[in-house]
Amino acid sequence: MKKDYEDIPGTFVFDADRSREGYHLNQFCITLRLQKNRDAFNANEEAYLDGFPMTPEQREAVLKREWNRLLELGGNVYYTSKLAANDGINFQNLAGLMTGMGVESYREMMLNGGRSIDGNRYKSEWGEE
Amino acid sequence: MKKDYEDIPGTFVFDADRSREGYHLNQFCITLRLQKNRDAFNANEEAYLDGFPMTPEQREAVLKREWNRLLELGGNVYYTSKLAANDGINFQNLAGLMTGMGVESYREMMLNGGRSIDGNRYKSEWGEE
Amino acid sequence: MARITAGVGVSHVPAIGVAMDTGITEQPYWQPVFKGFEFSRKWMAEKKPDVVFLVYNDHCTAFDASCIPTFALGAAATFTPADEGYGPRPVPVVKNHQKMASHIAQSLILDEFDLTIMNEMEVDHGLTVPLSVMYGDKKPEDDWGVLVIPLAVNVVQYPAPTGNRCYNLGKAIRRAVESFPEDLNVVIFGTGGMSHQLQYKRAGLINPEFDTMFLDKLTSDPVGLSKMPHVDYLREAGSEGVEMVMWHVMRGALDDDVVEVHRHYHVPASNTAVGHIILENKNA
Amino acid sequence: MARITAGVGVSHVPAIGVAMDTGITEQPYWQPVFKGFEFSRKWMAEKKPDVVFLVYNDHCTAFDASCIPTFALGAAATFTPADEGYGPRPVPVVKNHQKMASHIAQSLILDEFDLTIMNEMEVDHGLTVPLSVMYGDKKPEDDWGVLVIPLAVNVVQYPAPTGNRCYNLGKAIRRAVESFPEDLNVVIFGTGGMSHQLQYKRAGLINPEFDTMFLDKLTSDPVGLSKMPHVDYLREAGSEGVEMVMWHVMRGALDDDVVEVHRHYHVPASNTAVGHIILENKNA
Ligand SMILES: [Fe+3]
Ligand SMILES: [Fe+3]
Repeated sequence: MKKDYEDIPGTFVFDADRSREGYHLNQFCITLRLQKNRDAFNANEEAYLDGFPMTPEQREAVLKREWNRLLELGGNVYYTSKLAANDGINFQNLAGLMTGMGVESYREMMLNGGRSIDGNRYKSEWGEE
Repeated sequence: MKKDYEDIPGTFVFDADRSREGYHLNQFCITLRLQKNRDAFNANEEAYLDGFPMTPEQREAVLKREWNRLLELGGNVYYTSKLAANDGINFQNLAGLMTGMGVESYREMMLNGGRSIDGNRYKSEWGEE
Repeated sequence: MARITAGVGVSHVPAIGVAMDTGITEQPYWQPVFKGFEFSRKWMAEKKPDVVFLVYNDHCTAFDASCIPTFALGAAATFTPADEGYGPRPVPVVKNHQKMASHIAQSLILDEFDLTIMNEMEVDHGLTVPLSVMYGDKKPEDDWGVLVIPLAVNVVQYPAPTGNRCYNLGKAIRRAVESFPEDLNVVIFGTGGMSHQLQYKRAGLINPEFDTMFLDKLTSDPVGLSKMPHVDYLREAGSEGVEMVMWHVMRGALDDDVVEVHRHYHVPASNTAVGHIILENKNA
Repeated sequence: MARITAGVGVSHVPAIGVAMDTGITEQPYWQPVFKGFEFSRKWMAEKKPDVVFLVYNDHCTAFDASCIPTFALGAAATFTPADEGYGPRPVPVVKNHQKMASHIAQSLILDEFDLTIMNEMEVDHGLTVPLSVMYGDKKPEDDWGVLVIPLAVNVVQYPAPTGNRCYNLGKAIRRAVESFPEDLNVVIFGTGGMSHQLQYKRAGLINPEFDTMFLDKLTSDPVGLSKMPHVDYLREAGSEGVEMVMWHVMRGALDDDVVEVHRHYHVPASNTAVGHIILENKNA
């Protein structure tokens, strides 16, 4: 199935295929919405993760807080942001990490009007195919 | 709002108004789908019912197993049948009770082709308005 | 590409499942019910679909009153038979064609059907009884021998989707199936009905004339049939007879011209008239 | 009869709620964001709707990945602000006009929109932030001063409903409202957007030209605007910019001719462009 949105750079559209791949990862993340689950997770991350049949790659990305890798493996940011929030990282700082810019220069970019659309529409503009 | 199905005799169409009225009653009934809940209910019906904010009329109809009254108060048969099942009453015998025919003659009627549609389309045919 | 080659309409009376599960199908009460499925089991074995798209309704099992989707498509890998209050039916777990289910979901939403996608769902007799009558006895450790994409339709709380909406959904399902690149033989089931009323003082209503008209028009006038308003089902076929709207989804997914290759009608099974039909596309 | 008199489009950035809840709205970063809502709060106080019909999306709060409804209408008596991971927002419980919500649900399903009806639902910032910016500071023990009928739209998992479907849903909501016999003044909110991307390497995307075009066309060419395909939102307005489809529901519920009585646009609030518009029916 051709996906007309696959040529957008630096973007994962969370479609049904990604949702299927990331299901148990995302369902783990969403449990962290509640304090009692955060407490259990923070007390013993490995043991908590045993309750969710995610892939070894997903599990490793959770433990290492590899924020982009989590998306590559089917995570969605509304879910992974719950893991970030548990670590005291808000949406803006999470974006700072995912872009590779770092928190400070990302915040600076946003104050100056954000990332321009020019040069950011197509993968070809990023030198990707 | 006029309801074009209100002239059907001996029938409660479970619409949004009835669903709203019967919400907590139906949500109680559906818990009886699971054995552990049936055990708790059977051990102490009154205490179990305290967990559900239904009306006093609904509560009484549950305790007295007034099957038709349960429907009049917003219950739906797919829910109330869980309470019946808990008491060992299957769908057919529940129908025998609701029709007032009794289990035996209801079963007999079904074996003979069921209740005829003739004379059973309109409340007026039942001498109701 | 994938193709829908035939449609099956079939009642899903829970007592039929109980009769199979307790081994009493040869008793005089049940024998005529099951006799009408002998042809169907042979037909299934010959037809050998890769996927059954199964339209059914949940009976307050997977969905309680807190969440009532009009159309809920199952996208999970598997669906476990639910405990409906007597323990789960002793039948196999239902396996999905998960990629195709995702594809159909996306296609239907872009086609402006407002689906609910279920990534976890138990299934009740509404789904497992049709599989049992069509595939015969299966134990939990067996395999159904077919992948199943379930679509649960709300028919418990009024209003169910209109017959017209169901018929058009069938057409959209066909488009979705035909745009799936794998070469798959798909049979679509519409389940529920026929005439029955489970509740209150009119319980036990059976209307064979209505049921026969309905079965006839599936072939002779499916579009006209799909326009029937809800009140006609409720009045003529009983409050639970409105389940028959689900047959329109099946019918809409077929060609305009179909051949009726099998019909079975029997009264009673518990409170219900059992109806069953098999329709094949002429060019299948 | 009930009537929809005006529509409100408004972003629902969570950080705006946090700014209000922590009392930092006068800080230089936030002051210009809130300045744009001064008119709106006065307008709300004058307009004094009885009911707000609030179109928003849940952000994996009430709905996790197990159940994803395209359109979920809240029919519960009340909706409690959810704990999204930082404790619930300190704002009032949201009260429904439950009879009207039931009426609208029935009307929409018979009008062939495939709703999911929610009889229990928590609400997240997607619903409470629009109320906060339009009604001002409210504590948990206060009352919003308005009844709210929530409609949650899936925009998290692709595909969201099309713009065209959303626009037509707005028209159907209008028909439903106008067939409700109580004499009620209803304002409809479409929320979410404007341009933003929260994820991966392109996060931080802001496209003011796109946003301005969108705000302009709500008055000048709403039908044309509603035909825009999803890929244009995703590419031009960022992966989370697709939330803007919800504004079409609001627009569809209004007259063809509307007057823009207020507009506010500011960058940034956290990762997002804040957009806000008030449209009145000419004959309201
Ligand atoms: Fe059924
Ligand atoms: Fe949002």
